[in-house]
Amino acid sequence: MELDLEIRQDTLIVRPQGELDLGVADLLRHTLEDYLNRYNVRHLVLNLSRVTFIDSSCLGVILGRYKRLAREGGKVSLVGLQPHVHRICELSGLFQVMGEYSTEEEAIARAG
Amino acid sequence: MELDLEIRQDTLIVRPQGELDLGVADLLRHTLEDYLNRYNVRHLVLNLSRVTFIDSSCLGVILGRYKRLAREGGKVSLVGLQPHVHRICELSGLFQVMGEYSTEEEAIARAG
Amino acid sequence: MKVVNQLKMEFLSLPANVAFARVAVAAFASQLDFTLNDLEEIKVAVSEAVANAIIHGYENSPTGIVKVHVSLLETGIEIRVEDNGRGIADIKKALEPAYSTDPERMGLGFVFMQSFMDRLHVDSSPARGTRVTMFKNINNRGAAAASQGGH
Amino acid sequence: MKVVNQLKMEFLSLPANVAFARVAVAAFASQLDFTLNDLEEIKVAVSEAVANAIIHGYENSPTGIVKVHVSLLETGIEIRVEDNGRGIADIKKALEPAYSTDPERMGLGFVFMQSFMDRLHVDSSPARGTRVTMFKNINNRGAAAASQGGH
Ligand SMILES: Nc1ncnc2c1ncn2[C@@H]1O[C@H](COP(=O)(O)OP(=O)(O)O)[C@@H](O)[C@H]1O
Ligand SMILES: Nc1ncnc2c1ncn2[C@@H]1O[C@H](COP(=O)(O)OP(=O)(O)O)[C@@H](O)[C@H]1O
Repeated sequence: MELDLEIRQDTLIVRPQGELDLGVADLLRHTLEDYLNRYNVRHLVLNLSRVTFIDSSCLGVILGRYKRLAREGGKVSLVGLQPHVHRICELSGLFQVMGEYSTEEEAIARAG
Repeated sequence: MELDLEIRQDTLIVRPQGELDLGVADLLRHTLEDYLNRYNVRHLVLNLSRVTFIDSSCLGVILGRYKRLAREGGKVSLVGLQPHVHRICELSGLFQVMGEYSTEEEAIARAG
Repeated sequence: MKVVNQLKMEFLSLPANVAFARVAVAAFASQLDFTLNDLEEIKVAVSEAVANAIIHGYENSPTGIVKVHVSLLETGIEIRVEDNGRGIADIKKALEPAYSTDPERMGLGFVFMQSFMDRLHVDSSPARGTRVTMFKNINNRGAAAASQGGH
Repeated sequence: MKVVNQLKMEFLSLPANVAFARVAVAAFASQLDFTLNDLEEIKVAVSEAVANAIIHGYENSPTGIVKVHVSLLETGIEIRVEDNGRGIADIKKALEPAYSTDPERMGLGFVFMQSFMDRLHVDSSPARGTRVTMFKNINNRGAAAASQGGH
Protein backbone atom coordinates (compact mmCIF):
# COMPACT_ATOMS: atom_id res chain seq x y z
CA MET A 1 0.00 0.00 0.00
CA GLU A 2 1.07 3.55 -0.74
CA LEU A 3 -0.69 6.56 0.77
CA ASP A 4 -1.14 10.05 -0.57
CA LEU A 5 -2.70 12.57 1.87
CA GLU A 6 -3.94 16.10 1.32
CA ILE A 7 -5.64 18.63 3.59
CA ARG A 8 -8.14 20.88 1.78
CA GLN A 9 -9.81 23.33 4.17
CA ASP A 10 -11.61 21.19 6.78
CA THR A 11 -11.30 17.96 4.81
CA LEU A 12 -8.61 15.29 4.81
CA ILE A 13 -8.34 13.59 1.42
CA VAL A 14 -6.61 10.21 1.46
CA ARG A 15 -5.62 8.30 -1.67
CA PRO A 16 -4.34 4.83 -0.85
CA GLN A 17 -2.95 2.63 -3.57
CA GLY A 18 -2.71 -1.15 -3.74
CA GLU A 19 -4.21 -3.77 -1.47
CA LEU A 20 -5.79 -2.85 1.86
CA ASP A 21 -5.60 -5.85 4.15
CA LEU A 22 -4.51 -6.85 7.66
CA GLY A 23 -0.87 -6.38 6.63
CA VAL A 24 -1.36 -2.62 6.25
CA ALA A 25 -4.31 -2.00 8.61
CA ASP A 26 -2.13 -0.73 11.49
CA LEU A 27 -0.19 1.60 9.20
CA LEU A 28 -3.45 2.95 7.73
CA ARG A 29 -5.00 3.45 11.17
CA HIS A 30 -1.95 5.18 12.63
CA THR A 31 -1.44 7.46 9.66
CA LEU A 32 -5.08 8.55 9.64
CA GLU A 33 -5.13 9.08 13.43
CA ASP A 34 -1.89 11.04 13.20
CA TYR A 35 -3.36 13.41 10.58
CA LEU A 36 -6.68 13.76 12.42
CA ASN A 37 -4.77 14.61 15.61
CA ARG A 38 -2.40 17.10 14.01
CA TYR A 39 -4.75 18.99 11.73
CA ASN A 40 -8.08 20.58 12.41
CA VAL A 41 -10.07 18.33 10.13
CA ARG A 42 -13.81 17.79 10.11
CA HIS A 43 -14.41 15.49 7.15
CA LEU A 44 -12.59 12.59 5.56
CA VAL A 45 -12.65 11.70 1.85
CA LEU A 46 -11.21 8.32 0.92
CA ASN A 47 -10.36 8.06 -2.75
CA LEU A 48 -10.19 4.30 -3.31
CA SER A 49 -9.89 4.43 -7.10
CA ARG A 50 -6.46 2.82 -6.97
CA VAL A 51 -7.36 0.24 -4.33
CA THR A 52 -7.60 -3.23 -5.88
CA PHE A 53 -8.43 -5.22 -2.74
CA ILE A 54 -9.95 -4.49 0.66
CA ASP A 55 -10.69 -6.78 3.58
CA SER A 56 -12.65 -6.47 6.82
CA SER A 57 -9.60 -5.28 8.78
CA CYS A 58 -9.31 -2.13 6.69
CA LEU A 59 -13.07 -1.63 6.55
CA GLY A 60 -12.85 -1.61 10.34
CA VAL A 61 -10.20 1.11 10.20
CA ILE A 62 -12.47 3.21 7.98
CA LEU A 63 -15.49 2.68 10.24
CA GLY A 64 -13.39 3.59 13.28
CA ARG A 65 -12.46 6.93 11.69
CA TYR A 66 -16.13 7.49 10.84
CA LYS A 67 -17.07 7.02 14.51
CA ARG A 68 -14.46 9.52 15.59
CA LEU A 69 -15.47 12.21 13.08
CA ALA A 70 -19.22 11.62 13.45
CA ARG A 71 -19.01 12.58 17.14
CA GLU A 72 -18.16 16.13 15.99
CA GLY A 73 -20.65 16.11 13.11
CA GLY A 74 -18.06 15.21 10.49
CA LYS A 75 -18.56 12.95 7.48
CA VAL A 76 -16.62 10.21 5.75
CA SER A 77 -17.05 9.81 1.99
CA LEU A 78 -15.85 7.14 -0.41
CA VAL A 79 -14.76 7.96 -3.95
CA GLY A 80 -14.07 5.91 -7.08
CA LEU A 81 -14.69 2.40 -5.82
CA GLN A 82 -13.76 -0.40 -8.22
CA PRO A 83 -16.57 -2.96 -8.70
CA HIS A 84 -15.14 -5.60 -6.37
CA VAL A 85 -14.32 -3.06 -3.64
CA HIS A 86 -17.80 -1.58 -4.07
CA ARG A 87 -19.37 -4.96 -3.48
CA ILE A 88 -17.36 -5.54 -0.29
CA CYS A 89 -18.32 -2.09 1.04
CA GLU A 90 -21.96 -2.76 0.21
CA LEU A 91 -21.94 -6.15 1.98
CA SER A 92 -20.31 -4.54 5.01
CA GLY A 93 -23.10 -1.98 5.42
CA LEU A 94 -20.61 0.90 5.22
CA PHE A 95 -22.86 2.79 2.79
CA GLN A 96 -25.44 3.12 5.55
CA VAL A 97 -23.24 5.70 7.25
CA MET A 98 -21.13 7.11 4.45
CA GLY A 99 -21.79 8.28 0.91
CA GLU A 100 -20.19 7.08 -2.29
CA TYR A 101 -19.23 9.62 -4.95
CA SER A 102 -17.54 9.46 -8.31
CA THR A 103 -15.22 12.44 -7.76
CA GLU A 104 -13.43 14.03 -4.80
CA GLU A 105 -15.01 17.39 -5.66
CA GLU A 106 -18.50 15.94 -5.44
CA ALA A 107 -17.67 14.30 -2.10
CA ILE A 108 -16.34 17.57 -0.69
CA ALA A 109 -19.33 19.55 -1.93
CA ARG A 110 -21.83 17.13 -0.37
CA ALA A 111 -20.02 16.96 2.97
CA GLY A 112 -19.83 20.76 3.35
CA MET B 1 0.45 -20.53 -23.01
CA GLU B 2 -1.35 -19.69 -26.20
CA LEU B 3 0.04 -20.55 -29.63
CA ASP B 4 -0.37 -18.84 -32.96
CA LEU B 5 1.07 -20.68 -35.97
CA GLU B 6 1.53 -19.59 -39.56
CA ILE B 7 3.09 -21.25 -42.61
CA ARG B 8 4.79 -18.80 -44.98
CA GLN B 9 6.36 -20.59 -47.97
CA ASP B 10 8.94 -22.97 -46.51
CA THR B 11 8.91 -21.42 -43.03
CA LEU B 12 6.79 -22.17 -39.98
CA ILE B 13 6.27 -19.07 -37.85
CA VAL B 14 5.22 -19.75 -34.26
CA ARG B 15 4.09 -17.05 -31.84
CA PRO B 16 3.62 -18.43 -28.34
CA GLN B 17 2.21 -16.23 -25.61
CA GLY B 18 2.66 -16.47 -21.84
CA GLU B 19 4.99 -18.64 -19.82
CA LEU B 20 6.92 -21.50 -21.41
CA ASP B 21 7.70 -24.05 -18.70
CA LEU B 22 7.42 -27.77 -18.00
CA GLY B 23 3.64 -27.43 -17.71
CA VAL B 24 3.35 -26.62 -21.44
CA ALA B 25 6.49 -28.30 -22.82
CA ASP B 26 4.66 -31.41 -24.06
CA LEU B 27 1.96 -29.34 -25.74
CA LEU B 28 4.60 -27.15 -27.41
CA ARG B 29 6.61 -30.18 -28.60
CA HIS B 30 3.59 -32.03 -29.94
CA THR B 31 2.16 -29.01 -31.73
CA LEU B 32 5.49 -28.22 -33.41
CA GLU B 33 6.08 -31.85 -34.40
CA ASP B 34 2.56 -32.05 -35.75
CA TYR B 35 3.09 -29.00 -38.00
CA LEU B 36 6.54 -30.14 -39.12
CA ASN B 37 5.11 -33.56 -40.03
CA ARG B 38 2.08 -32.21 -41.85
CA TYR B 39 3.59 -29.36 -43.84
CA ASN B 40 6.64 -29.25 -46.03
CA VAL B 41 8.58 -26.83 -43.88
CA ARG B 42 12.30 -26.13 -43.98
CA HIS B 43 12.78 -23.33 -41.44
CA LEU B 44 11.28 -22.39 -38.09
CA VAL B 45 10.86 -18.84 -36.78
CA LEU B 46 9.92 -18.51 -33.11
CA ASN B 47 8.52 -15.11 -32.26
CA LEU B 48 8.97 -14.94 -28.47
CA SER B 49 8.00 -11.29 -28.07
CA ARG B 50 5.00 -12.23 -25.95
CA VAL B 51 6.79 -14.87 -23.90
CA THR B 52 7.43 -13.64 -20.35
CA PHE B 53 9.14 -16.73 -18.94
CA ILE B 54 11.05 -19.69 -20.32
CA ASP B 55 12.70 -22.61 -18.57
CA SER B 56 15.08 -25.38 -19.62
CA SER B 57 12.24 -27.77 -20.51
CA CYS B 58 11.02 -25.49 -23.30
CA LEU B 59 14.55 -24.58 -24.39
CA GLY B 60 14.97 -28.34 -24.84
CA VAL B 61 11.89 -28.43 -27.05
CA ILE B 62 13.31 -25.64 -29.21
CA LEU B 63 16.73 -27.31 -29.47
CA GLY B 64 15.06 -30.61 -30.37
CA ARG B 65 13.27 -28.94 -33.29
CA TYR B 66 16.57 -27.35 -34.35
CA LYS B 67 18.20 -30.79 -34.51
CA ARG B 68 15.40 -32.12 -36.66
CA LEU B 69 15.44 -29.22 -39.15
CA ALA B 70 19.24 -28.93 -39.23
CA ARG B 71 19.49 -32.46 -40.58
CA GLU B 72 17.83 -31.18 -43.77
CA GLY B 73 19.75 -27.90 -43.79
CA GLY B 74 16.95 -25.92 -42.16
CA LYS B 75 17.34 -23.08 -39.68
CA VAL B 76 15.65 -22.02 -36.46
CA SER B 77 15.51 -18.30 -35.67
CA LEU B 78 14.40 -16.44 -32.57
CA VAL B 79 12.57 -13.12 -32.75
CA GLY B 80 11.78 -10.38 -30.24
CA LEU B 81 13.23 -11.83 -27.05
CA GLN B 82 12.45 -9.92 -23.86
CA PRO B 83 15.58 -9.16 -21.79
CA HIS B 84 15.05 -11.93 -19.25
CA VAL B 85 14.26 -14.52 -21.94
CA HIS B 86 17.27 -13.30 -23.93
CA ARG B 87 19.53 -13.89 -20.94
CA ILE B 88 18.25 -17.45 -20.45
CA CYS B 89 18.74 -18.25 -24.15
CA GLU B 90 22.25 -16.81 -23.98
CA LEU B 91 23.18 -18.85 -20.90
CA SER B 92 21.82 -21.96 -22.57
CA GLY B 93 24.12 -21.60 -25.57
CA LEU B 94 21.15 -21.61 -27.97
CA PHE B 95 22.55 -18.62 -29.87
CA GLN B 96 25.48 -20.80 -30.97
CA VAL B 97 23.16 -22.65 -33.32
CA MET B 98 20.36 -20.19 -34.02
CA GLY B 99 20.17 -16.48 -34.82
CA GLU B 100 18.27 -13.78 -32.99
CA TYR B 101 16.42 -11.15 -35.00
CA SER B 102 14.24 -8.21 -34.14
CA THR B 103 11.53 -8.90 -36.73
CA GLU B 104 10.02 -11.98 -38.35
CA GLU B 105 10.77 -10.53 -41.80
CA GLU B 106 14.44 -10.21 -40.99
CA ALA B 107 14.54 -13.77 -39.64
CA ILE B 108 12.87 -15.12 -42.81
CA ALA B 109 15.18 -13.13 -45.09
CA ARG B 110 18.32 -14.43 -43.33
CA ALA B 111 17.19 -18.03 -43.28
CA GLY B 112 16.39 -18.11 -46.97
CA MET C 1 -15.20 -36.66 -5.82
CA LYS C 2 -11.89 -36.89 -7.62
CA VAL C 3 -9.05 -34.75 -6.28
CA VAL C 4 -7.31 -33.10 -9.23
CA ASN C 5 -4.53 -31.40 -7.30
CA GLN C 6 -3.55 -30.78 -3.73
CA LEU C 7 -1.51 -28.18 -1.84
CA LYS C 8 -0.51 -27.83 1.80
CA MET C 9 1.07 -24.65 3.13
CA GLU C 10 2.32 -23.65 6.56
CA PHE C 11 3.57 -20.19 7.45
CA LEU C 12 4.13 -17.92 10.42
CA SER C 13 1.27 -15.87 11.86
CA LEU C 14 2.57 -12.60 10.41
CA PRO C 15 0.16 -10.00 8.97
CA ALA C 16 2.25 -9.83 5.79
CA ASN C 17 1.38 -13.48 5.12
CA VAL C 18 -2.31 -12.65 4.58
CA ALA C 19 -1.40 -11.17 1.19
CA PHE C 20 0.89 -14.10 0.42
CA ALA C 21 -1.79 -16.65 1.29
CA ARG C 22 -4.46 -15.14 -0.95
CA VAL C 23 -2.06 -14.77 -3.89
CA ALA C 24 -0.85 -18.35 -3.50
CA VAL C 25 -4.33 -19.85 -3.18
CA ALA C 26 -5.63 -17.82 -6.13
CA ALA C 27 -2.64 -18.93 -8.26
CA PHE C 28 -3.38 -22.54 -7.35
CA ALA C 29 -7.14 -22.12 -7.86
CA SER C 30 -6.54 -20.69 -11.33
CA GLN C 31 -5.72 -24.24 -12.49
CA LEU C 32 -9.49 -24.79 -12.35
CA ASP C 33 -11.88 -22.97 -14.62
CA PHE C 34 -12.86 -20.20 -12.21
CA THR C 35 -13.85 -16.76 -13.46
CA LEU C 36 -11.76 -13.73 -12.42
CA ASN C 37 -14.63 -12.75 -10.15
CA ASP C 38 -14.58 -16.20 -8.50
CA LEU C 39 -10.84 -15.81 -7.89
CA GLU C 40 -11.43 -12.38 -6.30
CA GLU C 41 -14.01 -13.93 -4.00
CA ILE C 42 -11.67 -16.77 -3.07
CA LYS C 43 -9.01 -14.16 -2.24
CA VAL C 44 -11.35 -12.39 0.17
CA ALA C 45 -12.38 -15.61 1.91
CA VAL C 46 -8.75 -16.72 2.31
CA SER C 47 -7.70 -13.29 3.60
CA GLU C 48 -10.44 -13.26 6.22
CA ALA C 49 -9.76 -16.80 7.43
CA VAL C 50 -5.99 -16.28 7.63
CA ALA C 51 -6.43 -12.87 9.29
CA ASN C 52 -8.69 -14.48 11.91
CA ALA C 53 -6.09 -17.16 12.65
CA ILE C 54 -3.49 -14.43 13.21
CA ILE C 55 -5.58 -11.89 15.13
CA HIS C 56 -7.95 -14.09 17.10
CA GLY C 57 -6.30 -17.51 17.07
CA TYR C 58 -2.78 -16.38 17.91
CA GLU C 59 -3.79 -12.98 19.37
CA ASN C 60 -1.26 -11.24 17.11
CA SER C 61 1.71 -13.25 18.30
CA PRO C 62 3.93 -13.76 15.23
CA THR C 63 5.22 -17.18 16.30
CA GLY C 64 2.12 -19.25 15.55
CA ILE C 65 1.81 -21.53 12.55
CA VAL C 66 -1.08 -21.07 10.14
CA LYS C 67 -1.90 -24.04 7.91
CA VAL C 68 -3.72 -23.73 4.61
CA HIS C 69 -4.73 -26.88 2.74
CA VAL C 70 -6.23 -26.64 -0.71
CA SER C 71 -7.84 -29.42 -2.74
CA LEU C 72 -8.86 -28.92 -6.33
CA LEU C 73 -11.75 -31.19 -7.24
CA GLU C 74 -13.57 -31.59 -10.51
CA THR C 75 -16.51 -29.75 -8.95
CA GLY C 76 -14.67 -26.94 -7.17
CA ILE C 77 -12.12 -25.94 -4.58
CA GLU C 78 -11.90 -26.86 -0.91
CA ILE C 79 -9.84 -24.57 1.32
CA ARG C 80 -9.00 -25.36 4.93
CA VAL C 81 -7.41 -22.76 7.18
CA GLU C 82 -6.16 -24.01 10.53
CA ASP C 83 -4.49 -22.61 13.62
CA ASN C 84 -3.49 -24.07 16.98
CA GLY C 85 -4.50 -20.93 18.81
CA ARG C 86 -7.06 -19.79 21.36
CA GLY C 87 -10.05 -21.48 19.76
CA ILE C 88 -13.67 -20.33 19.75
CA ALA C 89 -15.88 -20.90 22.79
CA ASP C 90 -19.23 -20.32 21.09
CA ILE C 91 -19.04 -21.06 17.35
CA LYS C 92 -22.70 -20.26 16.72
CA LYS C 93 -22.28 -16.78 18.19
CA ALA C 94 -18.99 -16.24 16.34
CA LEU C 95 -20.78 -16.89 13.04
CA GLU C 96 -23.43 -14.22 13.71
CA PRO C 97 -23.04 -11.17 11.47
CA ALA C 98 -21.53 -8.17 13.28
CA TYR C 99 -20.46 -10.30 16.23
CA SER C 100 -16.85 -9.73 17.27
CA THR C 101 -14.94 -10.21 20.51
CA ASP C 102 -12.76 -7.27 19.47
CA PRO C 103 -14.45 -3.83 19.83
CA GLU C 104 -12.21 -2.45 17.06
CA ARG C 105 -13.47 -5.00 14.55
CA MET C 106 -16.73 -5.29 12.62
CA GLY C 107 -17.55 -8.99 12.88
CA LEU C 108 -17.54 -9.34 9.09
CA GLY C 109 -14.95 -12.05 8.53
CA PHE C 110 -17.34 -14.99 8.61
CA VAL C 111 -19.97 -12.93 6.75
CA PHE C 112 -17.55 -12.50 3.83
CA MET C 113 -16.48 -16.15 3.92
CA GLN C 114 -20.12 -17.24 3.82
CA SER C 115 -21.07 -14.76 1.09
CA PHE C 116 -18.20 -15.60 -1.23
CA MET C 117 -17.93 -19.36 -0.76
CA ASP C 118 -20.67 -21.97 -1.25
CA ARG C 119 -20.08 -23.88 1.97
CA LEU C 120 -18.43 -22.95 5.28
CA HIS C 121 -17.75 -25.17 8.24
CA VAL C 122 -16.00 -24.21 11.48
CA ASP C 123 -14.42 -26.69 13.90
CA SER C 124 -12.92 -25.25 17.05
CA SER C 125 -12.23 -25.98 20.65
CA PRO C 126 -10.91 -23.52 23.25
CA ALA C 127 -7.14 -23.63 23.73
CA ARG C 128 -6.79 -26.24 20.95
CA GLY C 129 -7.38 -24.19 17.85
CA THR C 130 -9.69 -23.54 14.94
CA ARG C 131 -10.22 -25.10 11.53
CA VAL C 132 -12.28 -23.32 8.90
CA THR C 133 -13.28 -25.41 5.86
CA MET C 134 -14.70 -23.66 2.82
CA PHE C 135 -15.86 -24.92 -0.56
CA LYS C 136 -16.56 -23.06 -3.75
CA ASN C 137 -18.19 -24.65 -6.79
CA ILE C 138 -17.02 -24.10 -10.34
CA ASN C 139 -19.67 -22.60 -12.60
CA ASN C 140 -22.09 -21.63 -9.89
CA ARG C 141 -25.03 -22.30 -12.24
CA GLY C 142 -27.50 -23.05 -9.47
CA ALA C 143 -26.93 -19.78 -7.66
CA ALA C 144 -26.71 -17.75 -10.88
CA ALA C 145 -29.98 -19.17 -12.19
CA ALA C 146 -31.69 -18.66 -8.83
CA SER C 147 -30.65 -15.00 -8.62
CA GLN C 148 -32.07 -14.45 -12.11
CA GLY C 149 -35.35 -16.01 -11.11
CA GLY C 150 -34.71 -19.08 -13.27
CA HIS C 151 -36.61 -20.07 -16.40
CA MET D 1 21.01 -15.29 11.03
CA LYS D 2 17.55 -14.16 12.03
CA VAL D 3 14.64 -15.79 10.25
CA VAL D 4 12.15 -13.09 9.29
CA ASN D 5 9.49 -15.36 7.86
CA GLN D 6 9.01 -18.99 6.97
CA LEU D 7 6.90 -21.00 4.55
CA LYS D 8 6.48 -24.71 3.92
CA MET D 9 4.59 -26.03 0.92
CA GLU D 10 3.76 -29.52 -0.27
CA PHE D 11 2.06 -30.32 -3.55
CA LEU D 12 1.60 -33.13 -6.05
CA SER D 13 4.23 -33.81 -8.71
CA LEU D 14 2.12 -32.36 -11.51
CA PRO D 15 3.70 -30.26 -14.28
CA ALA D 16 1.11 -27.51 -13.69
CA ASN D 17 2.52 -27.03 -10.20
CA VAL D 18 5.83 -25.73 -11.55
CA ALA D 19 4.11 -22.45 -12.43
CA PHE D 20 2.30 -22.40 -9.10
CA ALA D 21 5.52 -22.97 -7.15
CA ARG D 22 7.44 -20.15 -8.79
CA VAL D 23 4.56 -17.68 -8.41
CA ALA D 24 4.11 -18.61 -4.74
CA VAL D 25 7.81 -18.41 -3.89
CA ALA D 26 8.19 -15.10 -5.74
CA ALA D 27 5.15 -13.67 -3.89
CA PHE D 28 6.69 -14.75 -0.60
CA ALA D 29 10.16 -13.50 -1.56
CA SER D 30 8.73 -10.09 -2.44
CA GLN D 31 8.41 -9.43 1.30
CA LEU D 32 12.16 -8.92 1.18
CA ASP D 33 13.71 -6.05 -0.73
CA PHE D 34 14.59 -7.99 -3.88
CA THR D 35 14.68 -6.27 -7.25
CA LEU D 36 12.29 -7.40 -9.98
CA ASN D 37 15.26 -9.00 -11.71
CA ASP D 38 16.15 -10.93 -8.54
CA LEU D 39 12.56 -12.20 -8.36
CA GLU D 40 12.75 -13.32 -12.01
CA GLU D 41 15.93 -15.24 -11.22
CA ILE D 42 14.36 -16.85 -8.16
CA LYS D 43 11.45 -17.93 -10.37
CA VAL D 44 13.78 -19.68 -12.80
CA ALA D 45 15.68 -21.48 -10.02
CA VAL D 46 12.44 -22.66 -8.38
CA SER D 47 11.01 -23.81 -11.72
CA GLU D 48 14.10 -25.85 -12.53
CA ALA D 49 14.30 -27.47 -9.11
CA VAL D 50 10.60 -28.35 -9.02
CA ALA D 51 10.67 -29.57 -12.63
CA ASN D 52 13.61 -31.86 -11.76
CA ALA D 53 11.72 -33.30 -8.80
CA ILE D 54 8.78 -34.09 -11.11
CA ILE D 55 10.66 -35.35 -14.19
CA HIS D 56 13.69 -37.04 -12.68
CA GLY D 57 12.74 -37.63 -9.05
CA TYR D 58 9.26 -39.01 -9.67
CA GLU D 59 9.84 -39.95 -13.34
CA ASN D 60 6.69 -38.05 -14.34
CA SER D 61 4.39 -39.95 -12.01
CA PRO D 62 1.82 -37.42 -10.74
CA THR D 63 1.38 -39.03 -7.32
CA GLY D 64 4.66 -37.89 -5.72
CA ILE D 65 4.87 -35.10 -3.16
CA VAL D 66 7.18 -32.14 -3.81
CA LYS D 67 8.14 -30.09 -0.76
CA VAL D 68 9.29 -26.49 -0.97
CA HIS D 69 10.54 -24.75 2.17
CA VAL D 70 11.36 -21.07 2.12
CA SER D 71 13.09 -19.04 4.82
CA LEU D 72 13.37 -15.28 4.58
CA LEU D 73 16.45 -14.06 6.44
CA GLU D 74 17.72 -10.53 6.91
CA THR D 75 20.48 -11.35 4.43
CA GLY D 76 18.50 -13.19 1.78
CA ILE D 77 16.27 -16.11 0.91
CA GLU D 78 16.85 -19.83 1.40
CA ILE D 79 14.81 -22.19 -0.76
CA ARG D 80 14.75 -25.94 -0.30
CA VAL D 81 13.10 -28.22 -2.86
CA GLU D 82 12.69 -31.83 -1.84
CA ASP D 83 11.35 -35.06 -3.31
CA ASN D 84 11.24 -38.66 -2.15
CA GLY D 85 11.93 -39.98 -5.61
CA ARG D 86 14.60 -41.86 -7.47
CA GLY D 87 17.56 -39.90 -6.14
CA ILE D 88 20.85 -39.10 -7.86
CA ALA D 89 23.61 -41.72 -8.04
CA ASP D 90 26.45 -39.34 -8.95
CA ILE D 91 25.78 -35.81 -7.72
CA LYS D 92 29.05 -34.40 -9.04
CA LYS D 93 28.25 -35.60 -12.54
CA ALA D 94 24.66 -34.37 -12.30
CA LEU D 95 25.94 -30.87 -11.55
CA GLU D 96 28.12 -30.77 -14.69
CA PRO D 97 26.80 -28.38 -17.34
CA ALA D 98 25.08 -30.16 -20.23
CA TYR D 99 24.92 -33.46 -18.35
CA SER D 100 21.53 -35.10 -18.44
CA THR D 101 20.34 -38.67 -18.04
CA ASP D 102 17.51 -37.81 -20.43
CA PRO D 103 18.56 -37.51 -24.12
CA GLU D 104 15.65 -35.11 -24.76
CA ARG D 105 16.92 -32.64 -22.14
CA MET D 106 19.79 -30.16 -22.19
CA GLY D 107 21.32 -30.60 -18.72
CA LEU D 108 20.73 -26.92 -17.92
CA GLY D 109 18.64 -27.13 -14.75
CA PHE D 110 21.50 -27.03 -12.29
CA VAL D 111 23.35 -24.53 -14.52
CA PHE D 112 20.43 -22.10 -14.17
CA MET D 113 20.10 -22.71 -10.43
CA GLN D 114 23.80 -22.02 -9.97
CA SER D 115 23.79 -18.96 -12.21
CA PHE D 116 20.77 -17.32 -10.62
CA MET D 117 21.31 -18.15 -6.96
CA ASP D 118 24.35 -17.39 -4.81
CA ARG D 119 24.68 -20.83 -3.25
CA LEU D 120 23.48 -24.29 -4.27
CA HIS D 121 23.74 -27.53 -2.36
CA VAL D 122 22.41 -30.93 -3.41
CA ASP D 123 21.76 -33.83 -1.04
CA SER D 124 20.57 -37.05 -2.59
CA SER D 125 20.67 -40.76 -2.22
CA PRO D 126 19.37 -43.34 -4.71
CA ALA D 127 15.81 -44.53 -4.01
CA ARG D 128 15.50 -42.12 -1.06
CA GLY D 129 15.15 -38.79 -2.80
CA THR D 130 16.78 -35.44 -3.44
CA ARG D 131 16.99 -32.16 -1.58
CA VAL D 132 18.22 -29.03 -3.35
CA THR D 133 19.05 -26.07 -1.09
CA MET D 134 19.59 -22.65 -2.66
CA PHE D 135 20.37 -19.26 -1.19
CA LYS D 136 20.17 -15.83 -2.75
CA ASN D 137 21.54 -12.70 -1.09
CA ILE D 138 19.73 -9.40 -1.03
CA ASN D 139 21.98 -7.08 -2.94
CA ASN D 140 20.83 -3.62 -1.98
CA ARG D 141 22.69 -3.04 1.23
CA GLY D 142 21.15 -0.79 3.81
CA ALA D 143 17.63 -1.60 2.63
CA ALA D 144 15.48 -2.82 5.49
CA ALA D 145 15.02 -6.56 5.28
CA ALA D 146 11.94 -6.74 7.45
CA SER D 147 8.73 -7.84 5.87
CA GLN D 148 6.19 -5.08 5.25
CA GLY D 149 3.82 -4.53 8.11
CA GLY D 150 6.15 -6.59 10.30
CA HIS D 151 5.57 -4.48 13.38
N1 LIG E 1 -9.26 -18.50 14.16
C1 LIG E 1 -9.96 -18.02 15.23
N2 LIG E 1 -9.53 -18.26 16.50
C2 LIG E 1 -10.21 -17.78 17.56
N3 LIG E 1 -11.33 -17.05 17.45
C3 LIG E 1 -11.81 -16.78 16.23
C4 LIG E 1 -11.16 -17.24 15.06
N4 LIG E 1 -11.87 -16.82 13.99
C5 LIG E 1 -12.91 -16.14 14.47
N5 LIG E 1 -12.89 -16.10 15.82
C6 LIG E 1 -13.90 -15.47 16.71
O1 LIG E 1 -15.06 -15.23 15.96
C7 LIG E 1 -15.42 -13.86 16.01
C8 LIG E 1 -16.08 -13.44 14.72
O2 LIG E 1 -15.16 -13.53 13.65
P1 LIG E 1 -15.35 -12.65 12.36
O3 LIG E 1 -16.74 -12.82 11.83
O4 LIG E 1 -14.25 -12.96 11.43
O5 LIG E 1 -15.24 -11.14 12.85
P2 LIG E 1 -14.01 -10.26 13.34
O6 LIG E 1 -12.74 -10.86 12.85
O7 LIG E 1 -14.28 -8.93 12.78
O8 LIG E 1 -14.05 -10.26 14.84
C9 LIG E 1 -14.12 -13.14 16.32
O9 LIG E 1 -14.34 -11.88 16.92
C10 LIG E 1 -13.43 -14.13 17.24
O10 LIG E 1 -13.88 -13.99 18.57
N1 LIG F 1 15.28 -34.31 -8.20
C1 LIG F 1 16.03 -35.16 -8.91
N2 LIG F 1 15.88 -36.51 -8.77
C2 LIG F 1 16.64 -37.38 -9.49
N3 LIG F 1 17.58 -37.00 -10.38
C3 LIG F 1 17.78 -35.69 -10.57
C4 LIG F 1 17.03 -34.71 -9.87
N4 LIG F 1 17.46 -33.49 -10.25
C5 LIG F 1 18.43 -33.71 -11.16
N5 LIG F 1 18.64 -35.03 -11.36
C6 LIG F 1 19.63 -35.65 -12.26
O1 LIG F 1 20.61 -34.68 -12.60
C7 LIG F 1 20.67 -34.53 -14.01
C8 LIG F 1 21.03 -33.10 -14.36
O2 LIG F 1 19.97 -32.24 -13.99
P1 LIG F 1 19.76 -30.83 -14.71
O3 LIG F 1 21.05 -30.07 -14.70
O4 LIG F 1 18.61 -30.16 -14.11
O5 LIG F 1 19.48 -31.22 -16.24
P2 LIG F 1 18.19 -31.85 -16.94
O6 LIG F 1 16.99 -31.64 -16.08
O7 LIG F 1 18.10 -31.11 -18.23
O8 LIG F 1 18.50 -33.31 -17.14
C9 LIG F 1 19.34 -35.00 -14.53
O9 LIG F 1 19.42 -35.44 -15.87
C10 LIG F 1 19.01 -36.14 -13.56
O10 LIG F 1 19.66 -37.34 -13.92
